[in-house]
Amino acid sequence: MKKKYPAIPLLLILTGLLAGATPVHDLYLFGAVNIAGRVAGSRDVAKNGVYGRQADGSFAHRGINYPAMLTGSFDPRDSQVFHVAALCGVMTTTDGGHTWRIGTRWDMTEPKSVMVDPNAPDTVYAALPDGLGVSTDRGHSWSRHENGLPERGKYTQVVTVDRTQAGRVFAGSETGIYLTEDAAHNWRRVFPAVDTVTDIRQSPHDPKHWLAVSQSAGALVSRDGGLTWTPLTGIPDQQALYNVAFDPTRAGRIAIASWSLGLLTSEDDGATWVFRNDGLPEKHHVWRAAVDPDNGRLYAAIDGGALYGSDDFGRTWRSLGMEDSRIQSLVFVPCAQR
Amino acid sequence: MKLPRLLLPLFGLLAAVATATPAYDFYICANINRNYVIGSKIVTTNGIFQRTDEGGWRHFGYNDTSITAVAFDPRDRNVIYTTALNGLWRSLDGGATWRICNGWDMTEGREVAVDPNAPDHVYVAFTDGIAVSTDRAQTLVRREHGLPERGKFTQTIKVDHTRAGRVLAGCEVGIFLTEDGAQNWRRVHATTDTVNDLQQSPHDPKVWVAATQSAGALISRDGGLTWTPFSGVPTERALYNVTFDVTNPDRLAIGSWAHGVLTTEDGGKTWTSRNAGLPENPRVWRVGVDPAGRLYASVFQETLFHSDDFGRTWHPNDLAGSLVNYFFTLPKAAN
Amino acid sequence: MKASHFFRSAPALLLAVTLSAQPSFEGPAPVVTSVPAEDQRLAAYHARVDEVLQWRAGRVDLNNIPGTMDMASISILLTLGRDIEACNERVLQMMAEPGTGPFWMFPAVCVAFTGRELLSPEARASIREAWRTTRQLRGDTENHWVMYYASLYLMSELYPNEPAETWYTGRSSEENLAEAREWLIHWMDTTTTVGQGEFNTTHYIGEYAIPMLFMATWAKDPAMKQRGRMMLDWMFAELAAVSLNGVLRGPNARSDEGSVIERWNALASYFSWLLFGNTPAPQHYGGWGLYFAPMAKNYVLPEVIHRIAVERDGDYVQRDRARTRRFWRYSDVLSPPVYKTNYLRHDYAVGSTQGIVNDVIQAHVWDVTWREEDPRGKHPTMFSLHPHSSGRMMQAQFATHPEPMPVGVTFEGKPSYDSPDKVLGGSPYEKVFQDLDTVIALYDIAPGERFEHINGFFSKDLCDLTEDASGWIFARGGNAYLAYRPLAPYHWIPYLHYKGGWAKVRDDLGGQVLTSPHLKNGTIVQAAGADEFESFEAFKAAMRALPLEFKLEPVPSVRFTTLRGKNVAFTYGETPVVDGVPLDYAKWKLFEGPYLNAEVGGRKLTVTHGRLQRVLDFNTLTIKDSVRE
Amino acid sequence: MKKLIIPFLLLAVLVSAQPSFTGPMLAPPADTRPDTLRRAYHTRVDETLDWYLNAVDAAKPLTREQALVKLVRGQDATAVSQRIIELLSVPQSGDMFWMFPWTAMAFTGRDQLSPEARAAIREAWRTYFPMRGDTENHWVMYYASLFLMTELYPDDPGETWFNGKSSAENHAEAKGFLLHWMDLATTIGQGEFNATHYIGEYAIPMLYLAAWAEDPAMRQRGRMMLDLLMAELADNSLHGVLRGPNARTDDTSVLERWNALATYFSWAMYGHTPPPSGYGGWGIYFAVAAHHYQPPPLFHLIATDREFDREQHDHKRSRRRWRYSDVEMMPVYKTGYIRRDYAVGSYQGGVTDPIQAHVWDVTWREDDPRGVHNTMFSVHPHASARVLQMYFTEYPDWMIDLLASQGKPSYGVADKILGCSPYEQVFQDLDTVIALYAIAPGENFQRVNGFFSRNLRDVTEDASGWIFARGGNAYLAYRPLAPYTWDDLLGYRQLPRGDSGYVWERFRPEGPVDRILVSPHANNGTIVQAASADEFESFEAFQAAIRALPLEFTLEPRPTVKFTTLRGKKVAFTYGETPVVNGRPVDYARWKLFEGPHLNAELGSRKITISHGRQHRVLDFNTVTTSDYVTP
Repeated sequence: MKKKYPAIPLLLILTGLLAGATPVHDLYLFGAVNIAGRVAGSRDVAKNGVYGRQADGSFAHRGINYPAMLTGSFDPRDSQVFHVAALCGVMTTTDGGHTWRIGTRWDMTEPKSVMVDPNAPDTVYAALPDGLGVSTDRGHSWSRHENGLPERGKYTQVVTVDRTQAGRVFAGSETGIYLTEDAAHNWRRVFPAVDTVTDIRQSPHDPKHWLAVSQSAGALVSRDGGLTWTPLTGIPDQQALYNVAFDPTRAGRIAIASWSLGLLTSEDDGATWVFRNDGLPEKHHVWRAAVDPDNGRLYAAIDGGALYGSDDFGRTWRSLGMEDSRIQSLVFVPCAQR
Repeated sequence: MKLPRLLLPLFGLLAAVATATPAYDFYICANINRNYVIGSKIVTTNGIFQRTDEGGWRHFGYNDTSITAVAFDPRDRNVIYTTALNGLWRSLDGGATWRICNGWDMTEGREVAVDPNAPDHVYVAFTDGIAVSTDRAQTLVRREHGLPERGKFTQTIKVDHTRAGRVLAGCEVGIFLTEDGAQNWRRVHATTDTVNDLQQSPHDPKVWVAATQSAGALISRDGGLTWTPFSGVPTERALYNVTFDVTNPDRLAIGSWAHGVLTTEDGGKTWTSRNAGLPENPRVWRVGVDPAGRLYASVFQETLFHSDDFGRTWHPNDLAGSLVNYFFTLPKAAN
Repeated sequence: MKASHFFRSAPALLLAVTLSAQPSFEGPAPVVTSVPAEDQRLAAYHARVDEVLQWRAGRVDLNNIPGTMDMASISILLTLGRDIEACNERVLQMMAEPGTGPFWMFPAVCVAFTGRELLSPEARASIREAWRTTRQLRGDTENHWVMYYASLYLMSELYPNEPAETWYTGRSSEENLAEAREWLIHWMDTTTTVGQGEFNTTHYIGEYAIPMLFMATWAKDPAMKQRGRMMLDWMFAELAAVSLNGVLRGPNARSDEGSVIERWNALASYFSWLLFGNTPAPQHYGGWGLYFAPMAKNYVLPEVIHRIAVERDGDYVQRDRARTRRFWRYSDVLSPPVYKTNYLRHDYAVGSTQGIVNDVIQAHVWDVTWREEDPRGKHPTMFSLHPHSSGRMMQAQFATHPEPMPVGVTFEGKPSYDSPDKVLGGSPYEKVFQDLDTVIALYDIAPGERFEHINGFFSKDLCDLTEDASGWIFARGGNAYLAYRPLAPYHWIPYLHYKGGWAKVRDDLGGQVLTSPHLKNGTIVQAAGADEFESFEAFKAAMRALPLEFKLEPVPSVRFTTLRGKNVAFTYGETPVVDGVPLDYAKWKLFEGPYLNAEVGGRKLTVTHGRLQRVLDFNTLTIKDSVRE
Repeated sequence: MKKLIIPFLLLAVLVSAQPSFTGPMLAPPADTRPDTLRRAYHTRVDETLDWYLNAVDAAKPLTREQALVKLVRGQDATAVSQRIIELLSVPQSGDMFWMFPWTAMAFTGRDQLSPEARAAIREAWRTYFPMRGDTENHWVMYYASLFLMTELYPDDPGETWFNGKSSAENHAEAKGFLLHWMDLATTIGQGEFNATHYIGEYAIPMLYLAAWAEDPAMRQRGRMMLDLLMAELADNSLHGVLRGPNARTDDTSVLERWNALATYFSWAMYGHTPPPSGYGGWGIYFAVAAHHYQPPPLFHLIATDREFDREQHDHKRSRRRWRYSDVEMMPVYKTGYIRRDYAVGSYQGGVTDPIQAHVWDVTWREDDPRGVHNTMFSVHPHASARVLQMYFTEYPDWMIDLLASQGKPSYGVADKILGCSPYEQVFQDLDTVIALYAIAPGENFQRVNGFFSRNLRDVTEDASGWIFARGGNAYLAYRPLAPYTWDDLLGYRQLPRGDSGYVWERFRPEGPVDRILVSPHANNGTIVQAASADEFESFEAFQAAIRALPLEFTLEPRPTVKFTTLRGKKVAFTYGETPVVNGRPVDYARWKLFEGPHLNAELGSRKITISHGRQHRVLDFNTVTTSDYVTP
């Protein structure tokens, strides 16, 4: 069921809609419930993998029960087609998650993130613990493109495609941030680090504005499309920062998730930061943060806890369900694409 | 059966024949298990028999259907050699226990002879040559220098009892002589088929006779150097063996499957067929004369016959169903 | 004591004991076209072994121990670990009057080893004592010696360090062990350099396989254990390569009156059934087969050999070298070479030697044998021979006088030796040449020979037998078309069948013998597959059209263009010429064919099937299994 | 982080015939002829099968294992078919531990099961999506099962398989990995070497390939790898008991050395030690196909012949490292010295596997090893998120908590005795071990734990600084290089919580308690010297000899030792430097893949020679060839 849609910049759709109106985006969660102690081989009692947001705001599992899905990236042309980074490799579905095909083979494993190039949607990038994989046939087959990455130190946690230019991709890895501008035929390091760069996001407001968080170098900002990076002051850098999210509905609002620190927000485009853990569980191990492009709602996924939502950007929280879960990622997909 | 040791030259003792208790021990090697074939069950006792004073036959040693010949150490009757299917066996205790003297590289011993003048020396005829021992068959070594590579099937071997190391052998292609304890052999008479038997006359050591498969019977008067056929003996069918009569130099007998028993009483000038009284289609396997001049004939698939009138009349013996491969005479052991 | 015999009618201990499971030899003929998956292949083999064990154990009646327990059943009960007391009792009885000779020795070894932990000390002592008191005849034939020396080797290893007086040989354990080991290695050396003496024997395969299985299982010395295992592979590889649907056919160094005609009815079929599962087991598992069963599970037939037996991709020629029994007399060479040719197709097989007397008793020189779905009771073969009976030839290979053996052997399991209408045996006056499925046999019988004629066997199972005006005799056998050309006038006599070597009576089961009373003679046989021709008539027409010239004087000589288009010129006493090129026997390999290859003198056999290969290298005592990726 | 521990399925079932694991101690059979060994082996296999069959309760539905065993025995195919359909009618789980049992069911039942049952099994491979896991043994189970199932169903399209790939694609990928894995094992060595439990996760898949693979090359490779695993087990076990070093073991079997799945294989193969209770849980999955394998008598001799002392040096590799390492896999230089009464084993220290590794020990022979903690060693209790991140693709901070919940309670506790450390370097020469520690400041934990078994006798802290003790027929001398105190070693008790999560609590076991020597000093060291009691007049004589051994050591700036061993070797070993023996530095570069009296192979050769006396088996993976030969 192939639909052809022009690549419309995401931002444009968003601003037209306010919270409360029928949502412009679908929300997919990737993760697992009843995760405590789950190991290979133990009995599964719950459904794990992909959850979709229902009309009533609850989340329903869909498709197969696979407890080790980390994140998904949707084909802009057809949201039934998406690629998931999972323990067994990159899995691709063409029917919204009911049936799957693992595109990678035995020589690639444990991709940590995956992203479709919105400007070349047949091309998909995957961050691997030993490098970087690329598929140019919608995830059917994969090959390594690591020219320019170091032989050792190319553990890659995140891969993010610049939505303004096909083939321009950032990789957050053990030894820093790497950039390619030729669809991964060549990489060069744009920011050195000694520990893993855990997330890289492009501002929905200004394509030149990028943020990154890391395990031991705190948070970083780039204003020149990722060519240069400077640390964001006001954010501690001893604990690992897990991910960073822009608020698509309001420029300047940013959230950062950390297992140790909990949730941090900034409402002045990163100049100052404040902890927003009140209202979250006492151990506030925030595994993932996200902001709803339809209404600016701030999400915080608590590890082994529930998914919490805040409509005042973190000042007050309430549980949105998914108790005893570990949500690896929240992915918003424009409804139009369905 | 432990026999006392007796050190006497074998033939020197040819005293006048005592009609009452014979002055000799008389042995035969016999297979009584008719149609025995490897794998079938042996139901009879076979091997070496000694004639008892009452005229019966007393078996001693192993039950072996395949014994072809026997010889004793002239110095000690307890030292016995037999050739058989497995090769050469030796007993040092009168037949109670035995030892196989050859390995796997020799088989099917045909005849064994002990050198009376060098009684540690034992000569053995094999299907593929001749072996000699100089240590009472503790070890056996092939000594075939002078024998042909092919054609050295040796059916009979006899030591000249007048001189140590002088031995005659009957092979596929003739009669061979050695005078140096088998270091070297030379052919003294050519044949195209096997020489089946050689005998040295107990009366005149110079006289030897031979029975052959296709050259009739031969006689040598010069200690085996030259041989001439007995004219009166047929040549076209196999003669199995020939024997002297130790009591009468002029009497000899020949055994033959086709011709039965042939005897001469004039030193071989004339031969008469002596089959009357034997089963028709005579199939005589072996003839022998015991020291009392009694003539024996073993008939295939029948039994052992004896004649006290040198073959004119025959009497079946009590070794029923026997097939005798060998007759052997030894002076009486002084017990 | 002269000739050996092997296939006696199965031990007469078989009582009508009701049997639950129907033994394979009564069941339907197996139809096997491929080797099952490895796990099922091994499971099926073990199931067949268990069937033999249970069948024989089922026949033991504890109320009639002497009547129903022989050494085979004792070994089997010991292997199954049951009725141990009965075994002890019977062993003591049997050892009270021990037999002699190799056919007693290896059964006794089988009991000694299967019972080495279960039999009572008294029973074990009684076995050991029999090896002191009873002189063991070594025999005069190669298979006797294999049984004799393997048995002596194993008993000497089981009872090491025992003095000379405790052994019938009068030699110590060490001396016996050394002698046995030396000869076994000598025999293996000879076999792996110039070929087996008793090659492709329909019955005596058991007398080689059983001792080798015992060595492979019980020899303590790893080298001798390995040698036993390698010789088993060597023999079964050859059985696999030259059997037609599990049935061993000619040429056979030794066969017998029964199985030279009823080709399936042989101990070789027991091994085909047990190892390959592609033919019915012979009655009562061939009798001697019972001694292979107790330790059979310690031998795993290599998959490559199994596939050779069952999965043939297309027709193939296998050329091998073997050797004759050794000649004591009347031969310039101790053991002249035998040049074997085998051509195997789906529907029939043709095999021959060059027409040498490889064994004066029970040899079978050449035949065409066709496939039968159920070979039991079938006589699926055709050949001719010169019925030769000669005291001189007996003397060539036996230490005997000229007269006794020709008659004597007829009481020793070779009833037809001296019969004019015999169909078993070789002759010095027969020369044979085979090219694929054409055989030319020429005869130049010396005047005065016992029988001055040749016999041609025509089976009861032939159909549409027609004596054609052209001189050819056409017939159909199974799915094969056969053409037999007698080169001299002939007449027919009925064929009277011996069920086996020990059969006392001959049965008229049908079939006939073409007998041609002419000293100079010849036979040409051409076979073809029925699917190659439109009809039988078409085959006949093709045969009539084949150029053929022959004459019998001064010596038989043939010029013939075979059905396969080969121009063959063959004159008695001369080297055959094919398409102008004389046959070069000197270049004949020890094994040469798609499955088995070995150089003369190489001591190394390479067994290949598809991607599988096993190499047996006796130089380094190495078994090498490899799979091509 | 999907770390694996095999949940021990201790099946509490009633038993009729007395199983060997409750029976008397076993001695190796005197008669080692092939028929005896073969019959004994198959009897043990049948015992395992019968134990499950005897436990079948007509009132209860068949367990999966019981159903499988019935198929092996060709019993009740109809009932089994029905039960299989029931078992598969509910959502499945177990990942790769689900895959090989159902592969066994598919093959064992291929001629017995009803079409519906076979279809149900086939359908489960479409609907159930097992994880491939993140560890070498997972992948071997996953891909061996996938290889076999795609041979059984060779032409099915992608949509009929859980992972969307066609039979052909899955088969090619499975073959690709299996060849790659075998290549690694036969060039630079096994990753999870001498694993006390995970040996089953390699041996079972290899047995299934050997029994059921249609491709003859893969069938032969399966047999060859199984040969290698069983030969190495024979070579490394002390009367059937596998001891250190172990790439992976667990808190129980690092002390009670007999109590491990590896012991099932020693029992099944060689019959000279009792099997673990319940046949180790997974033993049954080996037994169901074990009749298709036969360990060569050569291996039996290696396992049971303890006539002479022997030294074995092997090359292994660490788990692959994702981060924080210049090499993908650290080479592991393994030393083993096995004598009749005890065995000493070690590797050079450092991190082979961040979880459940065990670096070195002296283990002594016990007449009946059951329940005996017959070992002695020391360890730096190390828990580090960074080291975990080296091997796992996880965030740093939360893993330590998680490990406890995944059946590895002792990871994050100071009194742990399981595990390895980047701050431990070990040198072994025959039965002398020197372990030196230089624990970086801030690392958890700043101490060294020495394990002193409750089964030691005559433990005496000698004035000389040595601690002497007797273990079985072995004399032991332990020299702590820094001050220490004693603690009791507390046990772990699993509290029932949730279906797949483990929660533990510490408890003090009754009766004599194991102790740990706690030396709270960052620069530290341990010297252990073992000897057999038969070598000395008395224990005192041993002690005197040890005291007399020249020993100099300093801990600053880095621990360094000069020691003349009981065997007269002059050893100089400084933390961070290559050990020197009798003046010659150890040349790790010349360390072979296998080197010793029984196992030999060159690095990178893919060719291993297994020998005992004149018998040899060569496994040549270059040509997929097995050669058996005998030297004169």
